[in-house]
Formats: sequence, C-alpha cells, structure tokens
Amino acid sequence: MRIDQRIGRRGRLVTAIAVMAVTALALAGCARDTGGGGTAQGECERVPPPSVPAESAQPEPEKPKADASALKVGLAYDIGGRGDASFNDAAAAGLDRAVAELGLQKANTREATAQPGESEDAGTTRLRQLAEQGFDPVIAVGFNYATGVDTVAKEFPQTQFAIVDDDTVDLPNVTPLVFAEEQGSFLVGAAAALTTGTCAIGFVGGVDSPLIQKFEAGYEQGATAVAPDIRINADYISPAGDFSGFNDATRGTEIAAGQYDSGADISFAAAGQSNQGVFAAAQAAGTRAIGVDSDQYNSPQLTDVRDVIMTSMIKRVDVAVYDYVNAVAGNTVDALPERFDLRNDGVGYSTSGGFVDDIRPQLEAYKAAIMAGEIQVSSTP
Amino acid sequence: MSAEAVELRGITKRFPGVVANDGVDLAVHTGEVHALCGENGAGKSTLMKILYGMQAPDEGTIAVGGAEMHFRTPADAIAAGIGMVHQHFMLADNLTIAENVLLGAEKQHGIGRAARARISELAGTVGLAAADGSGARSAGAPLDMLVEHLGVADRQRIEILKVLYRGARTVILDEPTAVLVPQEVEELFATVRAMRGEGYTFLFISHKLDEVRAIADRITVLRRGRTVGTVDPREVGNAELAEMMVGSELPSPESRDSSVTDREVLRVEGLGLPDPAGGRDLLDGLDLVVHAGEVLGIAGVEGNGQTELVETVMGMRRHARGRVLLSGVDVSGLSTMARRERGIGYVPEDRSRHALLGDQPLWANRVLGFQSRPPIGRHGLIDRGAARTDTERIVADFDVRTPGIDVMASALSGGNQQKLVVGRELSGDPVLLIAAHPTRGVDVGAQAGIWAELRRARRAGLAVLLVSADLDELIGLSDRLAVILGGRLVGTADPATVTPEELGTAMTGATR
Amino acid sequence: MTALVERVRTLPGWARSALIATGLVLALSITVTLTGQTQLASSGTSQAAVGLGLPILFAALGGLWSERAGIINIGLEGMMVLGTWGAAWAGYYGGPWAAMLGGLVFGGLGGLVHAVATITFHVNHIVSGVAVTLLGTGLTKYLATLVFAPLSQNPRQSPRIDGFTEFSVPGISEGLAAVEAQQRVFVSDLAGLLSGLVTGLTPIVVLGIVLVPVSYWALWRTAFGLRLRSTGESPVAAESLGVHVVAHRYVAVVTSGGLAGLGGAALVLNSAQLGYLENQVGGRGYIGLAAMIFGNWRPAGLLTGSALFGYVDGLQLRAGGEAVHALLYTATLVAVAGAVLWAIRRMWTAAAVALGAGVLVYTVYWTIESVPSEFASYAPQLVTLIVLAAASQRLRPPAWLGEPYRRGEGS
Amino acid sequence: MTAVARLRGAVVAPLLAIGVAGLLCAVALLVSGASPWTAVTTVLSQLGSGTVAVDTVNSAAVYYLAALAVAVGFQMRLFNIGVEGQFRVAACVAAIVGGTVVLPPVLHTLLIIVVAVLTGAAWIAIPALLKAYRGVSEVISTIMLNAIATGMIAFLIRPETFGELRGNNITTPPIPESGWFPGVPVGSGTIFGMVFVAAALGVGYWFLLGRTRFGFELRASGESTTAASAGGVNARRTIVVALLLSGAIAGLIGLPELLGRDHAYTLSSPQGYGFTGIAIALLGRNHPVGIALGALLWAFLDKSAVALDVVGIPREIVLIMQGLIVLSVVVAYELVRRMEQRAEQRRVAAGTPEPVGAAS
Repeated sequence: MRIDQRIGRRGRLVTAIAVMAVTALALAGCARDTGGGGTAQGECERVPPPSVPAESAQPEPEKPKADASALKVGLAYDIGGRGDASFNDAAAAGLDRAVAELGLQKANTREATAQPGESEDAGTTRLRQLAEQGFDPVIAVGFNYATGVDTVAKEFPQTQFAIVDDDTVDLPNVTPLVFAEEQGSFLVGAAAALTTGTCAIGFVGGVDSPLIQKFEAGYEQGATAVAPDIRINADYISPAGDFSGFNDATRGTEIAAGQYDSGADISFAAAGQSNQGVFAAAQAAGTRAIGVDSDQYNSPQLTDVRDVIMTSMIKRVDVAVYDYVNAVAGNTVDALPERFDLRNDGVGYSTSGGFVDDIRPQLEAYKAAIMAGEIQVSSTP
Repeated sequence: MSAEAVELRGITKRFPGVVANDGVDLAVHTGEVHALCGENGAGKSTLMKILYGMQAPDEGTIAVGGAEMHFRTPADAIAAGIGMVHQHFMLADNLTIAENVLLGAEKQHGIGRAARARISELAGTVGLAAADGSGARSAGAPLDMLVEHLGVADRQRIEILKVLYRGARTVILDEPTAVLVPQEVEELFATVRAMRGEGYTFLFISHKLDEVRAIADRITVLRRGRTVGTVDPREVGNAELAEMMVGSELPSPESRDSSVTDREVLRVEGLGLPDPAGGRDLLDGLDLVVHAGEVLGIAGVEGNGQTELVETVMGMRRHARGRVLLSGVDVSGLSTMARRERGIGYVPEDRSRHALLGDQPLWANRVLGFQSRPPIGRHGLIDRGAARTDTERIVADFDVRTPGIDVMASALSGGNQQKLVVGRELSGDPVLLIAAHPTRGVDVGAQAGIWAELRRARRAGLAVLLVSADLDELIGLSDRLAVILGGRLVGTADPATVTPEELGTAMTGATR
Repeated sequence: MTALVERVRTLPGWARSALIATGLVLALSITVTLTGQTQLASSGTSQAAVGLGLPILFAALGGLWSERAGIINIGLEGMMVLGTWGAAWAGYYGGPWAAMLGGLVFGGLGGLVHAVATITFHVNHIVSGVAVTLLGTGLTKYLATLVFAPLSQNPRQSPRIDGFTEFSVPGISEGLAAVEAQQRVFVSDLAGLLSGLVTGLTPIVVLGIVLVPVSYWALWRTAFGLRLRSTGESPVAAESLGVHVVAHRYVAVVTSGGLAGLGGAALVLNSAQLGYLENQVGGRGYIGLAAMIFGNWRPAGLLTGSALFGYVDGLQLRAGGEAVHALLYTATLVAVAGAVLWAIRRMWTAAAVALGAGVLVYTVYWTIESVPSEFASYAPQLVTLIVLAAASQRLRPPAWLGEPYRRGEGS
Repeated sequence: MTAVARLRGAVVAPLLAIGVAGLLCAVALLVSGASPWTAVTTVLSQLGSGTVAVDTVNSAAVYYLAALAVAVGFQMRLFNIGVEGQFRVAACVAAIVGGTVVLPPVLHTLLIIVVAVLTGAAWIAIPALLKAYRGVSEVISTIMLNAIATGMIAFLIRPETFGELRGNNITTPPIPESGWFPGVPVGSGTIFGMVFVAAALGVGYWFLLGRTRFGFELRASGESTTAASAGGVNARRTIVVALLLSGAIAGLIGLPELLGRDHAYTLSSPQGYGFTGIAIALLGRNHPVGIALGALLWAFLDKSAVALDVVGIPREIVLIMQGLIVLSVVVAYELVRRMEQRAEQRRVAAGTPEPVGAAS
C-alpha cells in the first residue's frame, strides 16, 4: 500500500544517509577518560591494630546451668519462622539447646510464626495465646512484637517475657535481648579491609532500616580503622518499610555484581534470604562475600557457594535465648547482660573455611580493644 | 423437479416466552434469488440463524441438495455450501481485508500466496476492486488494508467475498440494503444478478417490498413465526404482499394539517466537528432551524454525520465548532445535562446502548436523564417515590407491556423498551425532542404508537428533530426535510411533494 | 532537513525503530561522557537488565496471548507464583529442564482456572484475575509448607535446585567486551549494551528471547493465530465464520498462564538463588502486564517494555541514585530532541510540551545531587507510569478486550 | 416478589460458595494428613478466647473501609487496585501531622482524619486524572503508584525527614492523647472508636448510591457509559469524583489502628489491607451489608488462623480458603444472575398479554 510504495528508493536513501551519519559519528567517537569506575585501586595503606592488655578484655565467664525441666517456653517468631536460616532459626537453635542441655521438655515448648504484613493485634494475640496457655517465659523474636509485648506483659504481670532486638518496652517482667551488631560488624569490616586486594569493599543491606544500618555502621568503622582510605560501597536492596529486600536474591545479585564491577572484591551481605544472591554474584565474579547472623559457611542451603563466604558476622540470638531460658530457670534474669556483645559472646565472627586464619591475630586485637572499651563502635552510619 | 438448493421443513424454535419460528417451511431452488419477507420480528433472522447453524431448531429438518443435514455450528453450514452475510457486518476492524476473509477458512488455501491469489480472483466477482476505484492497484496492496478504513458498501462486498471464499453456492443476504444508498443498492443487485448467472443461489431477506420485487425470482412471506406463503413477484402486487406480511395495510404515516409556528426553538449555526482520528471533518458548517410545532426530518445515508449531529446538539461531543441556540439562548458551552434541563428530550438511535440501563428496573431507567431536576432530583438527592409514580404513569399512558416497574429493562421487548424511552423523554415538558430512528427494530404495533405520540407532542407545540433511515417515516412525520451528506446539509425538501427516489438521489449527492 | 524528517516518517517500522534506538544510545552515550556514569551503558547493566527483565518478559508474553484473545489477565501474578512452586518442585527432582516444564504446567493450571471463570462462567476478567492471584498465592504457600518444609526445614524456601550452566556466544561476547573496554564514545556504549544479549546466557534466557518472534509468528503468521486474535477483536464475527471461540480462548488463556509460569521458572532458575522463595515474585506479574500495555499489545513492543524495566531496575540496583540522576540528563536530551523534531514538523503543541518536560526534568537534575534511594528503587515504576501517560492515546488494545462474550449471542 | 427473589439470590450464592470452598479446603487438609474437624473446632473456639472477638470486629472495620473504598470504584467498573498505596501514604502523612501539631482533643482527631482523607484522595488524583484525560488504565497506574507509595513512605519516615528512631524501628512522632480516637472497652479488649465511623460510612455509602444523584450517575456509568452520557452524566467528572472518593475512603483505612492503638506509623505498620479490600468487595458484591458480612468473615478467618499454628495445622489453609471463597463466590453470583435473568424474561413474557416476535 501507500507506505510500501513510498519507501522505494527514496526511503532507502534516507535510511542509508541516517545510518552513515550515525556510523561516522560513532567512528569519530574518541576514547574518554572515565576515572574510577571499573579500575582497581590496588593495595591500601593499613594501620596496625591497637594492642590492649589481655586482662581488661576478658570475656565474661560461662554461667552455671540451671534446671529448666519445669519451664513451659513459648516462642513467637518473626516473619520467616524456624528454618529461615537467619535470626528466627538462631532463636530456634537456642531453644533446642535449652532442650538438650537444660532439661527443658520438648513438649513444654510451643512455637508460632508471624505472617508478612499482619496487623499488630495478630502478634498481640499470638503472645496472649501463649501466655494464656501457661507458657512462661514467652520469648518474642523481632522488634515487631514490641507493642504486643508491652500490651500482653501488662495483662500477665506474673509471666516472664523476653523480646529479641528491642529495648523499648520498659516493664519489670520484660527482658530485652538486644545485640551489639555493630561490634561484630566492625570485626568483619576489619577482616574485609585486611583482605581486600583492591582497597574497595561493599555492603549489601536487605532493607534500609535502622537495624541493618547498625551492621553497615560497624562494618564501615571496622574497615576504615584498618585502612583509612578504603572505598566502601554501601547499598540496600529495598528502602525502609519494603521488606521484599530480604526475599529478593535476584536483586541482591545485581547489587553485589555492581559493587564487584566497580572494583570491590569483598561484600558484606546483611540481607536475609537475599544473601544467597550476593554469594552467587561473588562466585560469578570470583570474589568473596561475608555472611550474616549465623555461620553461613555451614548452612546446608549454601553448600554450593560456601567457598566465597570468607567469614560471617555472627549474631548469637541462640545464645541470648539459651541464656535467657537458663536465667529464668535459675531465677537470675537480672544478671543477664544489658546487651549481648563481644564480651559475652553475643556477637562475633566465624572462622569456618579457614579464610581468615592468617588475619586472626589482628582481628582478635581489635576484638580485645572493643571489649576493653578502647574502641567505641557507633551504631549509626 | 431437481433437488432444492435448500429445503426447510417444519422448523420450530422457541425462546423463553416467545415462539420465534412455528413450523416454518421454505424451499429454495438452485440458481434463483429467493426473497424472505416479513416485518421486523416475524422470525426471519431466527430462521436464517438456524439454517446457518448458529442456533439449533427445536423441531424440523434442514435439507441441502436433497440430503438431510444437522448443523451444530456455522462450520457445518459452510461445509454444506451455505454462506451468510449478516445484517450487522461480522468484520473485525483491526484486522486486514485478507485476514477477515481468511479467518475460519484457512484450510482452503492456507494463509499465504495461494490464498491471496484466490481472494484477488474472487474480489472481481463481488465487484470489490471496481467499487473503490482501485482496480488497477496491485493485488497485494488493498488486501493488507485494515477493514476500519473501508466504507459500508465495500464492507458488504467483503462479507460476500468471505462467503464465496468458503465455497458457498447458496448465499444468505440478511437485509443487505438497509445500510446502502439507492445507487449502492443498484450496484449490489447487479452483482447478485451476475452471480446468479454463474449459478449461485441467493436467499434474500428484506422487508422492503420494492427491492424484493426488483431482485427476487420468488418470495416467501413470514408472519409471526409462520410461513404465510410463497409467491411469484410478477403475479402479485405490492398491496397483496404487504397484506401477507402484516395481515392488513402497512401503517403508513399520513399527512395532516400543519401545526408549525414561527417561534424558533432550535437554531444551529455553523456546526462543525473534527474527526478525533484525524480524518475529514465529521460535521462541517451545518446550519438548521426547528420551530415549535415543527418536525424537521434529517434524511441521509447512514454514516453521513447524523449521529454526530444529534450528539453534538446534545452536547455529547467535544471540540465542536459553531453555535447551538435553544429558544434563542446559546447553549453551546453547556453540558448534556444542562441542555436536557433546558428542555431537550432525546431518543437515541441505539436504545440498548444509549437510552437504557439493561440491568436496572424500569423505574431506575425513568431516572436516567432526569436525575437533576424535579420531580425526581432534588438538591442532589433522588426521589424514588416520584420516580416510581411517574414510571407507572408512562407504563399506563404509553402502553408499555410489562408485569411491573421492578422488572429489568432488558427483559422487555424492543418495542416496549422504546415506548418507555419515548415516554420518558416526553415527560418534564420538553421544548425540543431529538429522535434518532425512533421506531428502528420495534414491532408494528409499537411503531404506530410511537408515531402517534410524536404527532401528539408536535401538536402540543414541541419542536422535533427527527433522524431516520426509514424514508416512509421521514416523509410521513416531517414538516420539512433536510438532506445530510458528508457532514453537510446539502438540500431541503418538502415531504408533501418529494418522492423517495428524489430523496435518494439527493442523499447520494448524485445531483450535485 | 524538513524533507528529511518527512521522509523518515515514511520509513518502514524496523528502520524507524532502529533510528530511534540509535538516537537513544546516542543520548545515553552523551550522558555517559558528560556525567561519567559508565554504568549507564555497561555490559554489567545490560546483563542485569536481561536477568531482571526476563521474568517480566515471560509475564508480558503471557499477557499478550491472553489479551489478544480478549481476556484481560491480571492473574498473571498468581500464575507466576504457582509457576515458581511448580518449577522448584519439578526442578528439585528433575533438574533445570524439568523446572521449566513444572513452571509451565503449574502456571498453565492457574491459567485454566482463569479460563474457566472468565470464558465458561463469564466472570468479570479483573475480578477473576484478582481471585486467581489470591488463590494462587495461598495454594503456593500451603504447598510449600507441605512439600518443601520437610526437605529444606523451611516452609518458605525450597531446597536448592540445579540450574543451567551459563554460556556466552563465542567470539561475539569477547569482541564486544574488548570494544567496551576501549571506552570510546558511542561504540563502547553500544557494545556494552549489546553484550548483555550474548554473555552469561542460559537456555531459559534464550527461550524467552526466542519466544518473542515465535509469538509473533504464531499469532500473526498462522491460521491458528489469526483465529485466536479474531476472538479478541470480534468474537461474534469469528463465531459466524466457524471459529470455535471458546476453544481458542481456552488455549490462549492456558498458554498465557503457562508463559507466566515460565516467568516463575525464570525466577527459580536465576543463578542468584536457584529455588523457590516465598514472595519472590513480588509484583512482577503486574509489571509484565504493564510492559505489555506499554508495548501496545505487540511482541516487539512488550520486549521493549520489559527491557526498559529491566534496564532501569538493573541500573538503579547496580549504580544507585547517582545513575538514576544521570538518567534524568538523558531524559532531558531525549525531550529536547523530540521538541526539535516536532518543531520541524510544525507540531507546535507537542514540541512545546516536550520542551517544557525537558526543562522540568533538567531543573530537577540541576537541583538535586542524587535521586534519594527511596525513589530510585521505584524508578522503573515511575518511568512506566510516565511513558504510559505520554503514550496512552496511541495504544490500540484488542477491540473486544474485557467484554463478556456468550456463544450465539451475536446480533 | 422480585425483592425477595433477589435477596434469596444474594444469600444463596455466597453460602453455596463458602460451602464449596470449605469442602475443597477439607479435602486439601485431608490430603495433607490434618483433620478438618480439628481445624474447624480450633477456629470456632477462638471466638470466645481472649480478645479474638474484639480483634475480629476491629479488623473487620478496617477491612470494611478498604472494601468500601474499592466498592465505590467498582460501582463504575473502575478498579482501584491502588487502595493499598493510598491508605499507607495517608496513614503515614496523617500520623506525621498528628504527631507534630498541638491541638485540643476533638479538633486534633478531626484534623488527623481530614488529613488522611485528603492525602488518600491526593494520591489517587494522579491515576484519576490520567484515566479521565489520557485514558490510562487505572489498573496499571494504581499498581505502579502502590510501589511508588512504598518509596514515598520510606522517604517521609526517614529520621532525616519526619521519622524518629525507636529501638530498631523507625516511627513517626507519636500522636499525643489529644489526637486519639477513644474506643469502647469490651472484656479485655477495646473496640476502636473508628469502628463506628466505619459503620456510619457504610450507611453513608448506601445512601450515596441509592438515594443521591451522584450515586445514581455512578451506577449508571458503571452499567453503561454510553447510556449514562446520553443521560447527561459527565463521564470524566464522574470518573474523577468516584476515584477521589475511593481514595478518600482509602485514606481512612489506616486510622482505626493508628488512632485507636498504635498512635504512630512505623516500619512494621501493617500492609496488604488494600488487596484484602478488593477481595471483600467482591465477596460482598459491593453491597454495604454484604461487604460488612464479608469483612467479618474475613477478619474472623484471619484472627482465628493464628491459633491453627498452635494445633499443628498449616495456617496457609486459611489463605486457600479465602482465595477459594472469592473465586467460587464470583462464579456463584454470575450463575445466580443468569438464572434470575432468564426467570425474569420468562415472567415478563408470561405477564405480557401478547407475545412479541423473536429477538432479531
């Protein structure tokens, strides 16, 4: 029809002219100076670690085991629940350890899990049901339970409650189980700075929330403490309030790949299930990554990629839960630490795989300095 | 006698509450043009749907070429050599000519080169290439044109082409002339005659007696779902045929003494409407005046701007140029509702799409268009009681046959729906009624009733702008006629003296 | 110049598309040169675009099949979710090819539910789509709890499954990488953008790209496709011609579900994670639908839509707010170029609007240093919204889309 | 007569559908080895325990508002998928304003409500205008805006903008007591005051649709845009007003919890009510009473599902149940509608003295 006819010779001529013009332009394209991107910075200047007298950095002694056989323990998980290979799973491990070591009866434990996007009264109801059925103590995992614990703890003043990751509830029967994530992150940041060959490292956060920012803050301080000139690339998968970032490995991969492409050779992944994506990106790029919460090198889900997991920032929710059950059983709740940190083994770094064996002395030195209070780690970036 | 091309015996088809066909017999000889006549609602379309496999008969048999057939789908009918051209074209606008023709018949010649060659070949038979003056055009080009760019006559040819492409020897034409201007009708008849010469058989459905007599070899008349008889057009007169169809004289619009005043109710000045699709203007420099007590009839071939004219006067079209004055007041800038409030009643051409809410009860339909003014609308609220009372009044006064005012509008027959619409639009003392095809698709009784109501309103001083494709209706009702062509008014006529033939010539622009 | 522009208008579709694409790459190239944001046209970004755009592409293709037959499919999301479960389940036992099949079948089952509701029971298409998504999501969670929890100790995740081995097109891939590394204006950028199509491929990526021409061929070049499309344009006409409307629509909607399921499989087979993860679909079904509308119900168009979405998403993930900020600069260039072209054609209103938009975008670019990450994260959605707002009136959906159709109802 | 028949249809269809859905769920439970009987008794026993009954009512009010917001659009065949985004942005902005200003009690609460309503309407204004003037499908634009709403909230709630850190959470400044909406204590729980606002809104919705000009025009446009426009309905204005109204109601969704319990918008504030609203509007057939029943059923299933975990039954069965109910309800409505239509046509034909010809 009309168009077909008109294309004819003239149309082709126009096409040819256009293509030639573009080609000419392209061939004329001169090389450009692009600075930073894609180029390695090379080795960085490193500062030696502080030395701290050993006695001021003593870890707290192990608590005696109490008999928990009479306890009925209720555990309310955050979204994800047992098996999430993250902090819920760690809480479950703490409970399992209490069953194994403290004589707690498996039948006397009860677990329930939150749903994504649920209203607060669902959490409240969950806690109330556990309290009503005589579970004491009731442990709530995750700061989302703060209001629920506040409400239910008032309704059941005789029941002991604990809440992980939150210290805003100020009631006599509520024990906050909070962590110094920044301290552990400091150590893995130091490890990254000690190991990097490009003097550039990355951080992949799942959701841009205050909790994850603690990880970023400690990591950056640790890295800059070792190498003041180090370049740190911190990105989050999703902004605050959009929890998809903990569940989107695909996008985690792209963020990490972007960091590796721009020169980083180690990334610290604090992104829940999305961590798998970061590890996959590291594997593809031949670089390394740092895990979070548990010793991810040993996670059965991650066997295929564990060779890139240099270390993990361990947050011992299991220790906190175990210690708490132990304290309730032994009636020593008041003696629990205000915060689980390096001193009481609440946070730390893992050594599985042996990737950090050669820098362990430096890391231990930083650890000692933090425990001694010589280095103060801030919890905000 | 050789086997009939098609023979239907004792066909009966019942719908809920209606017997559409009641023991219909029909025999069509091979190679003839057989007309099927009957008023709207006589059961013609149902019978053809049964013959074409779109509906299954409750009783009766179908024989093609002497062999009994059971059609479950149109595909069965097509396989038996029967094709149908529907009154409403079955074309997909967004597909090309070739695609429309090939659809459903891909097995014949595939969808490639061979198929296109065959289409080009048949295009000549149906007069397609000649009709749009593109006979010399290369075979490939027009076949890739989207159907939406084609005119009515060409679309009809494509419909016939579709049927032929499928190897049909018997072609059903369902009211093929309804949308054509007289010249186009002539061209169509020429094509039909030529094809009859090639051995095709036609079943021609119409209720226009003149046309039927001009083309048909034999005529079968249906009335109220029954066969009245089959006659030879050369042997019976129009009056006899009409009587066969309606059982009595046709309700013809008679002339009466004039009630025209010199008070202007509607004045339209320089009305123009651009085509949103970017084509030629749909309306251009249109001027007209309607006085109180006067019916101005707009004659024209469908698609020449009648719909646009009506909708622009109603304020339903945007970007219109020119002025619309109602009783001397410029209403051009007003909304449809404001115009209605100033006394325009509106009977749209497509009542199920534009006038009624099918899933709403009758009384709620009474509200539509009157929701803003007393007695129904008050201060933004709806007075249900008033709406119900007034609906009862319309049902009684306008003879709307319904068991009550709580039934859904869609449950009524077309005629009763239209009576409700006319009754509604005549309520609230309008000064101007715009009626587009007010009796289209209604039964004879309702038609007479609606005509009577229009005349009564006119006597009471109402100005009426009447658009109709039915020339008898136009001539019978109008005090003055204006002819619309291509979005312009191209002439006027006095209905007392004009003949349908003269009007037809003006409508096609042949005299200009 | 005017004459040239006039002639360009009469070019065939492919040539015009090529010119437009060239223009866009040029605009990107200028931006890269002036802002130093190399990620705008890097091979990494283009690979990310392919990875992120693939599930959307499958969903969009699914939307195409269904909507071309006149059935709105907003249930794509639910069908994708079903597909992720099916793919992970089949993939766990049978490897990646089985995973693809599993995604196809489970997505197809979701499509079947939608088909039964909309075609047989005449339920409003959007209503049914919402219901299918609800049901698909619920069923998937239930099945995951039931089947995956014993295997992975986690009801929200399947065990890791085997993925495909990645491959690159030999020769071309390395060649493009070499050109890109030279960092020459335009040439390197073009090489970077193209390399995503030849590097790090898996069979499912190839399948997704191949399905675009295949869908075009099937829908526009076969008798079956003609029939299928006719049911979306005018089912009454189609039925009158002996087309079995119901059957064709069933095929279309089930195929649509199957394609969406393949989108789910593409997520499951992503090397990032290789398995089912609760909520991993995260609205990609809806985005696919938007990409299809964006693409004017055409295969090439929806490919563009998916690619754009993947590109913007990949860019913001890899390079963050600064890169999105630089993209504003590109948008300014494009708007100004559009204004100039329209001005030459004497389409003053369009030119003025384009110029105004350009000025506005440039003002934003000039005022802020970087797009806050909160907004950069949703740049793809924002871009889609803006493009739809600008182009909506040129879109041509199938004529009968969303309208109920009952057999024998015609006239 | 017809009214009774219609009521019967409206009741029979959903009951039938719920029955079918329950049956299918029972099968699913049996297949998975759990006892449907235990599930039913566990769920039902929840009604009397703790604050489940109160929570159900509170939650139902939230769902009711969400469904009303959706239903206003549905009346005109407009699908406001964006209720989710509108309610979240509105709740966030209202919380920020409520936590920032100082006003006497009643006034403060009113201000918060007004801000929420306006914000909800403002957030939908974009798709509304795009729909009316550019013809952009509201389905797509509202879905896109849902995502953008998340970004907007994240931006607003940043400690650098309006948020403040509380433990590991970020919240908006807490609303002082003067801005709260007092509730009615029942047993150990409290029925939100906003529950009564929701109920009043339901009455208002009923009145608006059935008794006002706008309601009539809305429904007329929904049934037939062409007939409505011939009847003097301004389609664009109706689209814009209907969507703005939908967005305004959506703005209220977050308030029962915000003003009655949480008093601040936080990172963990609930999501997904918008989508639930769509399901419930479908379930209740856009009828104010139907929606109320649907909301109660949905809320009850949600609240009592918490207990299923405790007896070892996968609570996801409730999600299946909800999905199945919606799907079977819409199918059942359609079937009943068709049967009614046929019955009515027969009745009209029987009641009309003279049968008129075929449908041609």
